[in-house]
Amino acid sequence: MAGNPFPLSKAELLKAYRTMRTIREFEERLHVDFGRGDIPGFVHLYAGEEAAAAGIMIHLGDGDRIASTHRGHGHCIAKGVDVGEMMLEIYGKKGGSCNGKGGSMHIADLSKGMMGANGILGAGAPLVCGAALAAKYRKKGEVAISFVGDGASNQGTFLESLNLAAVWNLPAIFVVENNGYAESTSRDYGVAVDSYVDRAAGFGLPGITVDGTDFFAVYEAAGEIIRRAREGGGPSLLECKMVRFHGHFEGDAQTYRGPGELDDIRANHDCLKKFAAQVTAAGVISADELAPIDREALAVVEDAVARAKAAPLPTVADLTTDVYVSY
Amino acid sequence: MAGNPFPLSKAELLKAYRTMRTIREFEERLHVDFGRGDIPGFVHLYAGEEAAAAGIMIHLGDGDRIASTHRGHGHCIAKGVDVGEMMLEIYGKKGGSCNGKGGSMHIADLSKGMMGANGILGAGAPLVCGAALAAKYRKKGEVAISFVGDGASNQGTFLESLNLAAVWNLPAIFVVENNGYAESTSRDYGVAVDSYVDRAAGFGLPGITVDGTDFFAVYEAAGEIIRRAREGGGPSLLECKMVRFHGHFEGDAQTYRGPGELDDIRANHDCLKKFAAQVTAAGVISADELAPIDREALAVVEDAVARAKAAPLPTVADLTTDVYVSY
Amino acid sequence: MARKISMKQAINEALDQEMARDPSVICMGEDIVGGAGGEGERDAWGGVLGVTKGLYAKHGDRLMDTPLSESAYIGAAIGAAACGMRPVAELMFIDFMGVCFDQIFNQAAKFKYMFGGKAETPVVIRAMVGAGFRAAAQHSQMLTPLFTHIPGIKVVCPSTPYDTKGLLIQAIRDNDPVIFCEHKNLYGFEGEVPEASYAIPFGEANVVRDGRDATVVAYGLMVHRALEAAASLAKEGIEIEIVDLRTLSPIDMDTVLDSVTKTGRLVCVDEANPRCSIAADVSAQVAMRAFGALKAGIEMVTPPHVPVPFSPPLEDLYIPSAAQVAAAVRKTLKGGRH
Amino acid sequence: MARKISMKQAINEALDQEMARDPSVICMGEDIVGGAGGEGERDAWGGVLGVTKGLYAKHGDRLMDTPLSESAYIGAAIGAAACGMRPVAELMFIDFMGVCFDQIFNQAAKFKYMFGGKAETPVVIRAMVGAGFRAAAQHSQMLTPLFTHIPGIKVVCPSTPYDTKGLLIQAIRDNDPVIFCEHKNLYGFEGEVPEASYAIPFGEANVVRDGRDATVVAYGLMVHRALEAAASLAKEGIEIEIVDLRTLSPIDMDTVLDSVTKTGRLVCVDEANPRCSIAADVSAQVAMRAFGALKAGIEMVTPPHVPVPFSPPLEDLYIPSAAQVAAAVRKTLKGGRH
Ligand SMILES: Cc1ncc(C[n+]2csc(CCOP(=O)(O)OP(=O)(O)O)c2C)c(N)n1
Ligand SMILES: Cc1ncc(C[n+]2csc(CCOP(=O)(O)OP(=O)(O)O)c2C)c(N)n1
Ligand SMILES: [Mg+2]
Ligand SMILES: [Mg+2]
Repeated sequence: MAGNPFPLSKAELLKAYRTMRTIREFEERLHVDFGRGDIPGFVHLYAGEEAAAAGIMIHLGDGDRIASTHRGHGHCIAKGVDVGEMMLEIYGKKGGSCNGKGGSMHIADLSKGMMGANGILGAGAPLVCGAALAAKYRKKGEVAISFVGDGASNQGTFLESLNLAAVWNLPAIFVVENNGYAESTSRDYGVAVDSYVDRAAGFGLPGITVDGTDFFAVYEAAGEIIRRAREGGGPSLLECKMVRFHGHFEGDAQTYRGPGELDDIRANHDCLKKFAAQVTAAGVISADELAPIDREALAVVEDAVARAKAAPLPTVADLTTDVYVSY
Repeated sequence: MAGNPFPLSKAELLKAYRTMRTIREFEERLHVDFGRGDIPGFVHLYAGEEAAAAGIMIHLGDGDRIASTHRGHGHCIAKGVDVGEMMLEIYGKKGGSCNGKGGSMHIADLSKGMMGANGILGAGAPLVCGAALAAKYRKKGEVAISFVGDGASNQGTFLESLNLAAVWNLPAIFVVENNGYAESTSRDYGVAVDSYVDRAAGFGLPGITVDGTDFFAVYEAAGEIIRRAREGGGPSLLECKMVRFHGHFEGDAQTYRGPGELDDIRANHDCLKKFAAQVTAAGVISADELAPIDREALAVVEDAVARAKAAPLPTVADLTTDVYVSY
Repeated sequence: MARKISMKQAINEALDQEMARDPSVICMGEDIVGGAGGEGERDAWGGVLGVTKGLYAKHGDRLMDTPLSESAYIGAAIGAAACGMRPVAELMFIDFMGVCFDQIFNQAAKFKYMFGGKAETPVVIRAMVGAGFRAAAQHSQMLTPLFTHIPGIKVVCPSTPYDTKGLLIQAIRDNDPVIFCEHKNLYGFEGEVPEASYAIPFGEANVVRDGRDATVVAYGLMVHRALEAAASLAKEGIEIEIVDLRTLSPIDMDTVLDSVTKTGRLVCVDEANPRCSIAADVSAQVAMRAFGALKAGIEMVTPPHVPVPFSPPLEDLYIPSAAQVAAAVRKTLKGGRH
Repeated sequence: MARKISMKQAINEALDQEMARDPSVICMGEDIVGGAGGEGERDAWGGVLGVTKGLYAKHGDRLMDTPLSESAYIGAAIGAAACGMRPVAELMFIDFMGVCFDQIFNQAAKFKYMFGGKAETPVVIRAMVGAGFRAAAQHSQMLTPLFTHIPGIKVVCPSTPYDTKGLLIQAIRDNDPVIFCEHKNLYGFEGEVPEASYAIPFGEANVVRDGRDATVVAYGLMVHRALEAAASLAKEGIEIEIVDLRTLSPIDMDTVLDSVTKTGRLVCVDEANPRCSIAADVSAQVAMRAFGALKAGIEMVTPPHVPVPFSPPLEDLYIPSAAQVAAAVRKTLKGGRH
């Protein structure tokens, strides 16, 4: 394909864009619906961070496992979890990914290799060591990836996991999604080193930092370390520097942000805008080819919301099932 | 004092030697008495590691706090805990440091700044952050020191504490006592990096590795980082490479050691022999001046054992006291 | 009538007054101030639900935001307590205890005993408990039984703003480690609270309603469910006595036993899961110590033995209701010795 | 007569047979092989008390030594279980649960429910429980109530080598997370154990002694104390029925209730601290569900509500004795309805 300077085919590029756009529409819609009082509970939006999920997950198949965070919608969508079931779940409805029992913070789909969003910071890292260990026994070249925020990177569970993965030489990858904040606290208050690469080095892991709002930067770095892990080369850490468009959770007034910060990140650090600019500037994809994807993503989300609103709620019979496999 | 090439006065040198020799006699005696069946429970001996405790604690006063490990006798003695009370405690007797309720793994004396041996690996590190925080509020230039083994350095509690101390710029020092083993497992299996200095760097702490069997190397490195901490310069990590003369605990057959290893460490890495050789070679202290200290240390320990054996056991009235300050 | 404030304000006021009174009181926790290291507002959050908001302006750096490392900072609070401070550490949600439990149950709780009585650890750990927030299985648990099982810690769970202020002040002044459980669904609940400082002693249950027919023991949010049940039962001519435990460890069994001796019937209400719960604990102690007074089988009202579900109708079914309490009372009234 | 082996050997044999039978069974833990990375013997330890010794020679790298990071490796066992393996992770002493409890109670225990039934987590966590080793407050606890309180995990605590083998095999084959509690003071206890593989279903208590006068419920080491008490009581003409719970979650209340219905008297013996204990749990359930059958107040025999002391005479006083069990039985026999 002469004239395509990117390491992906046009079809792959369009797929990546669709993933990111679907996440964006999903999250922006939740923002609106939460504001309206339609959605119960705590909701943490991934908007602004889409390039990381998309740039990493594009390398994975269903046999590769990921463990996500409280801010998990983007990871789910990029890993192939059904958007309709996710929306049902967030609305607490029957037929949701977790049949309404989990909600936003616990969406999982093991058949897609998605081991769950998680309400406990850092908790996914040990689980991913286990998934990677299972992969090692299965010998099919599968990998497992743990996502963690900049703040959660200070959890002992996460830190222990870096060492365990190194000691056992696991096909495990630790992605630090550094969006600059842990709740209202600046990343620079909570972590005393500038770079997560240094932290990884302290455990014997190679690490790399990329601009997490640049899909291609993420794509390349992730591709390299995933390939290494598949080939038995062991674990790595990938730091994605990124921005979060919304508050920590819905309802957060965000007064801790600097003046003009939100305008700036929306204007200058929007990964979707960046991607569109890159592919159109290179002449590989035209704006006209992106527009229908935008419309389709919106339609998918609107359809999901409509179905979620219409769906039945779980009933008393659901309350006591699913605690054990056998009683 | 012309002709003394050491950074300590002759009196200080003799004191350091006495500390180390007392620890050695204490531990070797426990080894014998445990073998005889006189001592209940788990006993982890510090013999071979004395230079670290002595070289660090000589810089501290009662207002400086330490938190120790399961292998805590040496730290206690060097921090000034009464040897007689320690022995009573290890024998489970009334009048022991903990009135018989704690035993070898829990000897504490807060009046001496000794916050306790600890049966939980890594647990002392958060406590020391708190002691250092208290020191910071008190503004008297006190420091707090956490000891941790090479194996326990993989505990999340310890790792989190490195970050917390850095973030809060605490007068806290983390001493990794690297004796090459965690139980029967080699240090190189459990930790994937060669140096703890790298691990410290990953959290933003300066670190330094010394030969922990060389009293003077420990003394100097510890002095430097303790001074820095007292002056508000923040936390550091000190790795002491050392050897353990006995098994992990008493009763360990040590088949995991390489051939000739034990002979070698006793012959060539005995910190007491090294110290004696250094001070006598320099002509600062003669062998004749050390001998009485040896005899006195032995006498102190023998006296402690005799008193411990003769002392009364706790009684039923002691069982239910000391749970709460107020009921 | 005295001033009415919310439970949230009562907590804020207790902290404020104790910090003003005693310079050794310090607070720490994740975003308890908020905005640390950033370019925007400091005190941007005052805790995830704004409970500590405003304290930073008055007490400055004696409130410390922490990295997201519960073991390290809860442990630091404990260590500082053992060195003469009176730290109040916030664990945010009690559900997070699993990442730092060792510091609480093997360190703080055991120092005094393990060290032969020679240590004091006056630390308070504040944490939100309870369901009803649509926050699902990892942010909605009670977990009070886990702490109550451990000797050496004290466990408090107030039901009103008045008790909250007085018990929190006592917790701070108390020389033992205290787990202070704040029901998130009571934060907005208002009640009369004196402005002056006061402490409510631990181990004194509160008879919040007198009645002759049956004793209902509860704590936290469940006290309110019991009161609702009482209102509807009264219409049927049934008068229940409600004992609000207030502190679970120490527990005031005397008040419970006195009440059961009077009424002869016992219903224990607990928002914790049933197995090895506070409800079971109280029931067992009564079955042992006041068996002769019992006229009928004891009833326990708890959630089912399942995690907390997310979906609102399921969560509402999960939490014991006034109707369930009333039904249990009616059942024990029908029961009797054969 | 069948072959006699120790409880330690029974565990080793169960692991060996299951590893041979099912390639997805793997074992991990600190020094469960021993000698890793060193120049001496591999399989140098086989666990801190030699329980897994010899398995490495047969199953090689399916037994993995771990760094001293319980959160990471217990969590890894759980994660691997969610991905199709059947890991058996050793926590060494149950007292260490505080550094890794989140992975057990918020992850493993809740996956199935939180994920709407779509997950299975067939992990076994083996841990030593109990006092008597002169190992003091942080190495001697029971802590069974903490796990039993949590829905979603199963809790097992056998009293004999026979039960140990059968229950461990069941634990490994079971598709739910299991905490398998091994009483360190029973490791040397010998009993008849068939060489062939067998599984004992969960939730089936064992009536280890028939009796008409009172029901004694116990588990683990306490079963032996109850048996001792039975022998001395028999001399007085008192015949107690002893129910060995074997699994605490699920719990076989039917067997307990049947026995109490027959005897009319209940003594619950528990080596855990009393508050919110297994003893309290069983007592409460009986007081609720079989009140009419009770002829006298329930008795509980537990340690005092204190940490485990080090000094041998204190520790011996701490652990419930056969004499205390016998005294409790006599007391409930004297009691009666007024
Ligand atoms: C163990 C634990 N501690 C605290 C919390 C509360 N909490 C939820 S999200 C969050 C901030 C996380 O920040 P970061 O890891 O940077 O992720 P981000 O929200 O920025 O994506 C906190 C403190 C939790 N869920 N779990
Ligand atoms: C949390 C926890 N895990 C495991 C243990 C069991 N244990 C006691 S000492 C020890 C080895 C410690 O090795 P290291 O830290 O190197 O110290 P050393 O014994 O060599 O001084 C282990 C695994 C424990 N006490 N606490
Ligand atoms: Mg963040
Ligand atoms: Mg070591």
